[in-house]
Amino acid sequence: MSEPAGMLDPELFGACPVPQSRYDQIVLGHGGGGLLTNELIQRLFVPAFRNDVLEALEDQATLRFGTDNGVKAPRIAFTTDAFVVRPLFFPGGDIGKLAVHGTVNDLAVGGARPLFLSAAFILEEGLPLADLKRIVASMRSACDEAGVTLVTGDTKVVDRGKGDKVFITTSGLGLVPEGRSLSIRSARPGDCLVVSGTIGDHGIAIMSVREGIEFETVLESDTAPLTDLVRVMLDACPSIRAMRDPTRGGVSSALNELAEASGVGVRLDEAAIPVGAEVRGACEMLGLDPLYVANEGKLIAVVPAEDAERLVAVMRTHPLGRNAALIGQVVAEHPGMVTLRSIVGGERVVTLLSGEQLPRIC
Amino acid sequence: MSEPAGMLDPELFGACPVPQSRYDQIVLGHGGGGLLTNELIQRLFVPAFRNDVLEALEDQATLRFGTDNGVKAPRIAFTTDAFVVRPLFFPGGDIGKLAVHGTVNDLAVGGARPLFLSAAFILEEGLPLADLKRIVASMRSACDEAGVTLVTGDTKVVDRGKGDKVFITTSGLGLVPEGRSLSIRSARPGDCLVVSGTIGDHGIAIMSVREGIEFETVLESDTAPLTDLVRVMLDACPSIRAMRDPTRGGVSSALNELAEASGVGVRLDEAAIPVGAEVRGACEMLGLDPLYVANEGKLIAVVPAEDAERLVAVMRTHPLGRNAALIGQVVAEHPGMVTLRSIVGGERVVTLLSGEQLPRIC
Amino acid sequence: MKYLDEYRDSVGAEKLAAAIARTVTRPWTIMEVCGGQTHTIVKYGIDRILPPEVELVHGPGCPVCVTSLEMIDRAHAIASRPDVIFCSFGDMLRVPGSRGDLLQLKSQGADVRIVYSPLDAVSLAAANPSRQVVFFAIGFETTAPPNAMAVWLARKRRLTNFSVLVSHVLVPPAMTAILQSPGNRVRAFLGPGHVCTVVGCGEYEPIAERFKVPIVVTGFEPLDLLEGVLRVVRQLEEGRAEVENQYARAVRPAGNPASKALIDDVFAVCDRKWRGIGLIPLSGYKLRPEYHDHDAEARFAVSNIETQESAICISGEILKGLKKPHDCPAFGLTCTPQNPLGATMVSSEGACAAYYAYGRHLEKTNSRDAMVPVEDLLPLGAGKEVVR
Amino acid sequence: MKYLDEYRDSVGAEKLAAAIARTVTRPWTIMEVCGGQTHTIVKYGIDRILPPEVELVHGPGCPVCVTSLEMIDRAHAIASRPDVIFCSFGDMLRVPGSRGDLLQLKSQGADVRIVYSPLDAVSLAAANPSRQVVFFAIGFETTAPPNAMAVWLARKRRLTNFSVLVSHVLVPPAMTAILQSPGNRVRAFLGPGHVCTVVGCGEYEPIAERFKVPIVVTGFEPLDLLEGVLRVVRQLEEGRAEVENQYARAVRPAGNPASKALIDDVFAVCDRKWRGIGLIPLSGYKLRPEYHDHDAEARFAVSNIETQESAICISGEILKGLKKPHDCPAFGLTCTPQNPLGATMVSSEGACAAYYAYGRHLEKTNSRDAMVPVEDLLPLGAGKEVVR
Amino acid sequence: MCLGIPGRVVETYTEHDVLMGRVEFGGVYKRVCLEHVPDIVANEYVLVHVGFALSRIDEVEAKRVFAFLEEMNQLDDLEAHSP
Amino acid sequence: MCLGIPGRVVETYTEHDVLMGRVEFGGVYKRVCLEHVPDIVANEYVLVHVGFALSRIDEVEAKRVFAFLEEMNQLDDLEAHSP
Ligand code: SF4
Ligand code: SF4
Ligand SMILES: [Mg+2]
Ligand SMILES: [Mg+2]
Ligand SMILES: [Mg+2]
Ligand SMILES: [Mg+2]
Ligand SMILES: [Mg+2]
Ligand SMILES: [Mg+2]
Ligand SMILES: [Mg+2]
Ligand SMILES: [Mg+2]
Ligand SMILES: [Mg+2]
Ligand SMILES: [Mg+2]
Repeated sequence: MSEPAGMLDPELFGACPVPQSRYDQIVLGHGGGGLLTNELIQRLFVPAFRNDVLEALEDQATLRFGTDNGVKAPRIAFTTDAFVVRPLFFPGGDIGKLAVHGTVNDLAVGGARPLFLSAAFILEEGLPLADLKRIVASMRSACDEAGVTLVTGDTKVVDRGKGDKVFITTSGLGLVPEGRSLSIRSARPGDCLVVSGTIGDHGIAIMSVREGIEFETVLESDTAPLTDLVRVMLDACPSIRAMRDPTRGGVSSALNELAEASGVGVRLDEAAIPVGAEVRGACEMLGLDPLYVANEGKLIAVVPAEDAERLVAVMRTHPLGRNAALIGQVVAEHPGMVTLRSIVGGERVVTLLSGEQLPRIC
Repeated sequence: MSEPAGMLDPELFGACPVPQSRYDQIVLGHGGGGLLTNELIQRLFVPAFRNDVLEALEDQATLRFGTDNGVKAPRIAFTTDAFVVRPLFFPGGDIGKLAVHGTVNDLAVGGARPLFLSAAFILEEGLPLADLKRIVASMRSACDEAGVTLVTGDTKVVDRGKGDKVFITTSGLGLVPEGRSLSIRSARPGDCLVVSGTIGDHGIAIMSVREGIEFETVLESDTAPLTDLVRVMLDACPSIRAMRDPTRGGVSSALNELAEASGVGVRLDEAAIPVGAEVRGACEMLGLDPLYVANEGKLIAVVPAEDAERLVAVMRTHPLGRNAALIGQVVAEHPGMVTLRSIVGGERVVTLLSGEQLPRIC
Repeated sequence: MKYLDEYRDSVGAEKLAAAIARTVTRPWTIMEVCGGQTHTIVKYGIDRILPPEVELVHGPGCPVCVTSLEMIDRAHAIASRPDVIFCSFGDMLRVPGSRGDLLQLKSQGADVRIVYSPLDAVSLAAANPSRQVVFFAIGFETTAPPNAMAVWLARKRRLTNFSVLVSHVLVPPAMTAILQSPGNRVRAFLGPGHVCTVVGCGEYEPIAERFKVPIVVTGFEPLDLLEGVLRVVRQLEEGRAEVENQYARAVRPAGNPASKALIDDVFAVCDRKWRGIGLIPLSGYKLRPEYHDHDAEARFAVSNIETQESAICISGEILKGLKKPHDCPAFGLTCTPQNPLGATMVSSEGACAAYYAYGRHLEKTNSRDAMVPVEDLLPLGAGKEVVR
Repeated sequence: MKYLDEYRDSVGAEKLAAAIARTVTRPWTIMEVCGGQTHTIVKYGIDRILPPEVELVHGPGCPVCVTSLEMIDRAHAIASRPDVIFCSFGDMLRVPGSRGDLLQLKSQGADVRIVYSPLDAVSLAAANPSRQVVFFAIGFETTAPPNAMAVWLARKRRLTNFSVLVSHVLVPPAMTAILQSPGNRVRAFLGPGHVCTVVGCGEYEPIAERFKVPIVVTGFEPLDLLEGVLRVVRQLEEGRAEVENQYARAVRPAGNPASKALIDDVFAVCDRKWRGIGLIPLSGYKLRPEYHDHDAEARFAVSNIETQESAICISGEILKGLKKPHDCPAFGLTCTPQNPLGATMVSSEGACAAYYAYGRHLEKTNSRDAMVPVEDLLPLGAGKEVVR
Repeated sequence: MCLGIPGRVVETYTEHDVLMGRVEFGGVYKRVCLEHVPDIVANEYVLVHVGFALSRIDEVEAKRVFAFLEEMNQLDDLEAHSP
Repeated sequence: MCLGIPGRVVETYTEHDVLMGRVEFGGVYKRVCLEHVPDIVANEYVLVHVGFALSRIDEVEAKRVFAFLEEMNQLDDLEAHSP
C-alpha cells in the first residue's frame, strides 16, 4: 500500500502529513479500509513511525532476533488487529472468533505458521458476564482449530457510553520458514490472481443483521482460519509470490494495495469472480459492489501463470478453497491501478473505497 | 496471581467459572486491577484459555520458537496491554506515551530487552486529527527513548458514543538473555522488597484532572520507560529474583500477586514506603490509600537480602531510581498475604483493592 | 437473478452494439437523464462498445447530487438538535453542505441514521416517542410514492413526532430547462425508466413534440441501455421524435394510478432550487398544507436558511449536457469524491463521480492525485450560508 | 502535613499506650462512635498496642453503612430516570439496595456521578439546566452544614433543577439507643470529633449524666485516639462520667454557631430508619417545608418505596456494640466487601469491612474465601422491596 | 436515479391497513410495501425501490428484447446466407 | 464518620456571596467553602470535610497533647531517677 516516494514528498504535500481530505476529524470512513484509511496510514502513521518494516505495509512484520551465540535466529512474523465488529454475535461467528481468525490469517497469508496470540479486551460497563464468557469460549475453540495458543492478555473496563460492549485486540506471532518470502511487493506482470472462494460473504452477513438494514434472511459469515489452506497451497505451489486476506475494503483494497506495493497493474475479469447468490441479491438491493465488501476466511494469491491452474486445482480439494477461481492477471500497464473487464465487455477502474460503504437510494 | 489449585476446583465452585461476586455484569471495578479484576481473570479468562504460559500470569509470556535446524532459538518475551486512560493528555504524559511505556515496562520487568511494538488504535468518530497526530508523535518519541521500533499496527473507527476518542492496544516483543529467569513465582522468605521511587504519582496525576475531583494543582505523572533502570539493576545485581511494575491496583496488587504466585507472605514497613508530599496530600483529602494508587514508571524488585542494600545504592545512582527504598520483606508466614507494620507499630493486612478507588466521605 | 442476469449478456450486448453501429450514419448527442443509467454505462463500460458517432451525455438524474446546498444546510440545522433522530438514505450523508456533510455531523455527536426505506423511519418514530424523528425526503418522482406513503402512514398512526424535510425534484421541467439552454447539444433522451413506472410516459409526449427530440423510456441493465440507444438512433436517423417505451416490463403507459393518487394527496408542485443548476419553476414537490404537522421545515423553522452556491465548478453545465467532467479544471485534482466541489461529484451517481470511479479519468489523471496539498483546497464547504 | 504527621508519632503512641496500661486495673468496654475512628484504629493497628483490659467496640458511625435499604432503593429509583444526573459521595455508590448498588445502575446506563462536595453538585445543576440534578445528602451532623449550604445556595441561585435526597442521621439518639439496649456492654464513649466541631459538646452532657458514661470527644489520628482512651480509662477508674474534649484544636465547646444556624434554617429533626438498627425516633434531619421545592423525595414521588431488611446478619448488634464481626457466621464467607449482606460490611468504614480489610479476619479466615460458590450466596440484595 | 430491482413476492400481509409483503432478491428476503401493486400474487415479480414496490414486472414484455435479439439473429443468418 | 483533614488557607474570595478559599493540603490545592469560618485569614488552618471548612484549627490547643506527652516524659524521668 506504500505509494511512490514522491507522493509523500513534503515539498509536494506541505510539512504537515495529516490527511488532507476535507475531514479534520475522524469519520467512520477512516476505518473503512479504503481511501480514507489509506490516507490516514500514509499521511499520519507512516511518517510518524517511519521505519522499513512498518513502511512495507504488509499485514505482518517479519522480524529476526539476534542471538547471543551468533546463531541465525528464526524469522518471526508479528501482527496486530483491533476487532470492533457489531453485533457481537452474528450468523456464522462472533467477535471472539473473528479476533482469532483475523490475526491468524494475517500471519498465515504472510507465509508464517501461526503459533501464539495475545488478546486485550476493552469492556464497557454493563456487559453481561455471560456474553463475555461466550466470546472467550469461542476464542478458545478458534485457537484450538487454528493451532495457536493464547499466552498473554489484558482487560480494561470503560464507562458506560464510552465503549461498545467489547473490543478485542489480538496480536499474533508466527514462525516464517527459512527461505520463504511472500510479499505484496513481489507481484510481476504475467502473474495470475487466484481467490479462494466467493467474495463478500462476511461483510454482507454483518450488514444483514445491522440496525436499519436487517434482512429477513440469515446470511453466514465465512470467517475461518486459513492456516491449513495456506499450508496446502504452499506445499503444492512454493512459487506463490504473495497472499492477502481481503478483509476491510474488500477485494478492491487488497488488490489496490498489491498494485501499489508491487508497482504493477491488476486486471480483473468480472465474469470470473465468484459471488454467492445471496450476496449478489443483497448487493443489488442495497446498491453495493461485492468488490468492496469485507471478507474473513478468504484469500487472494499471486502466482506465476504457469502454476495458476494447478494451484486452483489444489485449492479446490480443500474445504476452504472449493470455490477457488482465477480472477485476473497482473499486468505491466497502468501500474498501481486495478481495472476490471465487465461482463458485457467494457472496462473500468476499480478504485479504493471512498469512505465507507453506504446503502444507496440511486 | 494464580491461586492454589483447589480454589478453581469445579467441584468447589460449580461448573461455571463466571465471577461469583454479586455482579453479573461488568462494572468499572473489573478493570481496577484489584479483587474484581483478579476474579475475572481467575474465573473467566484462565479457565477458558488454560495453558501453562498464560496461567503463570506474569506480565509477559516468555516463548521459545523451534528452529528448522535444531539450534536453540532465543527466548522471546511477548506482552500486551490496552490503554484507555482519560484524559488523553495529562500532566506529564499522554495516552500514547503511556501505551509505549506500559508495554516496554512489562517486558523490561520480566528481564527482557524490549525490541518491537505493535499498536492498534480504536478511534471514535469526531476525534480531531490534530489530537491523533499529537498522540502518535508522542508514541514515536517514547519508542525512540525506550529503544523500540513500532513495526506493525491497525486502525479501527467506531461510531460516536461507542468509544471514547482513542484507545490504544500495544503489544511488545523483547529478547530474554539466555540464563535469565525472573518470575513472580520465585520470591523466597528472607528476600527483600525494593521500590524504585515514590508511589502513587501517576494515579493521583490522572485523578487530579478528572471531572468532579479536579485539584487546582498540576501533579505530574511519573510515566517513564524502565528499560535502562532495569539494565543497570540486573548488571549490578543478577541475583534479582523478580520485578513488577505496580500499575493498576498499585503496590497492593503487585505484591498480593507476588505473594500468591510465590506462596510466600509479604511484610511491608509503612514508614519506609516513599510517598511524595502532594500524593500524600491528595490521598488524605480524598480518603485514598497510596498503596492502591496506580504507578507508571516505577517498579518493585525482589532481591536476596544480602544484595538488597547494594541494589538500592545502585538504583539511587539512576535518575529513575533516585528515591529507591527497601520497603519490606518476604516472609514464610501467612503465605499469599501482604501485611503492613503501621507507623505507630500496629499491623494490618493489605488486601487487594475491592472494586475501584472512590473518593470517600468518611 | 431473474430479470437482471438475462439483461447483462455479453452476446446480446455485442449484437445490439453492432446493430447501433450499422444504423448510425452521423454523430448524435444523446442524454441519459437518469443517474442510475449513468452508473450502468460507466460500470459496464457501455460507452466503450458504442460506435464513435454516439455520444452519451449524463443528465441531472441523481437525486442526491441535485439536492440544493441550502437544503443540506437545513438538514444540518435540524440534525444538530439533540432531540432529533435524523434519518436519510445512505448516499445523501456524504453530500457536503456549507458546514460539512451529515456524516461529519454524526461524528460530532448528532443522531444521524441510515434507513433503507422511508417506512423504516416511520417505525423509528413509533419506537422513539420521546424523540423527534425527521426523514430527509429527497428524490425524483420514483421516490415520491414511498415518501408520501411514509407521511400518510405517520398521520394515520398519529405519530406526531414524525416529520419530513422535503426536497423532491421532477424530471420533465429539468429536461425542458436543458433543451432551452443556450448551446444545448442534446438531440435525444433515454427516458428515466423508474420515474416512468410511477408517472407513465404521457408527460414526455409534449416535450418530444415541442422540442422535436426522440425520448425512449429505458431500463437500467446493459441490454436495456443498448436497446434504448438503438431505438433513439433509429428515430434520429429516420427523423422521428416520438416517445417509445423500451422498459415496458416495468412501465405502464399510464404509470401507476395508485401512486399518482397518493402523490396528489400528499404533495403539491412547487418551484425548486437544483444544485448546480439553480431555480427551476414548478420542478419539485412540497407537502400539501393538510400535512403541515409533518413538515420538518416548519416544525424546526429552518426555511430561513438560504445558501449561495460557489461559482467554481461547471457541474451545472455538465448536468445540462453542455460539458463533460474532463472539461473542468478541478476534476480529479481539487475535486474528488473525497472532497467534492460540485453537485456532480457528490454522489457516486453524479457524472463527475462516475467518471472518477469508473475510469474516464484514466485518460487524464490518476486516482492518487486525490491527495493534494491542503493549500490547494477550497475552504470546507464551497458555499456561503445566509440566515435571514 | 501539619496537624497530621505530629499525631502519628510512634514514640508518643508507645508512651500513651504505656500510660493506659499503667492506669487500667480491670476490663472496660469502650465504644468509638465514629467510623473514621474505627478506620484509624484498624489501619494503624491501635487496638493491638492497647492493654488487654481495654476493649474497643465499633459504633454506628459510618454514614454510608447506616443509610437504610429503602433510602438506597429510593436513590435507585431516582437515578434510573433518564432526565436525572444523580450525584453522590463515592463510597455511597457501592452500598447495595434491593436491586444492586448505584455503580451497577451506572453500568446499566444511568447518569450517576461522584462528587467531592455537595457544592460541586450545585455547580453541575447550574451547568446542566435541562437536566435534573439530584444530590444524595447523607451524613451525620458533620455533613449537615455543607449539605444545607448546597440547598441554600441552589435556592438563592434559583436552580430549580437541583434537589436533594436527604437521609441525615444524628449521633446522640443512636448513643442513647445503644445504652438502652438490653445487654449493653458499653461503659464509655470516644465522642465523634468531627460531629462536635459543628454541634459542640453540650449535647453529650445529658447522656453522660443520665447513663453515667464518660464521653471523651476525640480526634482521628493515632495519638488522638490513644489520648482519648487514656482519658476515658482515667474517668472509668476514677468513677467519673464527664464530657471531656480531647479534640480541642478543632472542637469549640459550643460548636460552630454559623453552622448550627444554617442547619436550623434548612433542616428539621425527624424520625429516621438506620440500616441494621431500625427506626430511631428523632434521629435524623429532613428538609424544612420552606425547601420543599428542592426535596427530591417529593419531586420524584419516591417516598412510597419502603423496603424490609433481611434478618440474616447481626450488624444491628454489632452497631450497638453487642457483638463483633467474628460472631457472625457469614463474616468473610458469604458476606464480604464484594458481596456485603449488612450495614457494617457495605462501606470500608463499617466494622465488618474494617475487620475484613485490616486483619482481624486473619485469625479466623482467609481473604481468598471471598470466592464462594454462587449457590451459597443470598439472592442479590438481601432486602425485599415494598411499593405502596 | 432511483435504484430499483426486481424481486419475487413470497407472501403478502397487511400492517396498519397497508399491504406489505416478503420479497426475495436472489435468496435474500426483505419486507416491502406492496400497497401500490394491490393485485399482486405470490411468485410474481415486482420492481422495488427503497422498500416500496413501484410496479409489477410483466413477464411477456420482459421477453420482448430477446425476441428482438432473435430477430436480429435471423437477420444475421439471412445476411450470412445471402451474399 | 466524616473524613476531615486540616488544610492551610492560601487565599479567600467570594462567589455567589459565599466566602470561598483556596486551601492547601500537603502541596495540593482545592476550592473550599469558608462561609462558616468567616474570620479566617491566609495561612491559618481549617478542618475541611467534603469541601467545606467546619472549624479553624487552634494552634495553641493543637500543642496540648505534646505538652501532656512532655509531662509524661518528665514523669518517666522522675520514676527512672527515684527508685
Ligand atoms: S469535477 Fe467537481 S468541480 Fe468539476 S464540474 Fe465536476 S463537481 Fe464541479
Ligand atoms: S459480616 Fe456481614 S452478615 Fe455478618 S454482621 Fe457483618 S455485615 Fe452482617
Ligand atoms: Mg494486522
Ligand atoms: Mg487483518
Ligand atoms: Mg495488563
Ligand atoms: Mg454503548
Ligand atoms: Mg489482512
Ligand atoms: Mg501486559
Ligand atoms: Mg502492564
Ligand atoms: Mg489491520
Ligand atoms: Mg464519547
Ligand atoms: Mg505490569
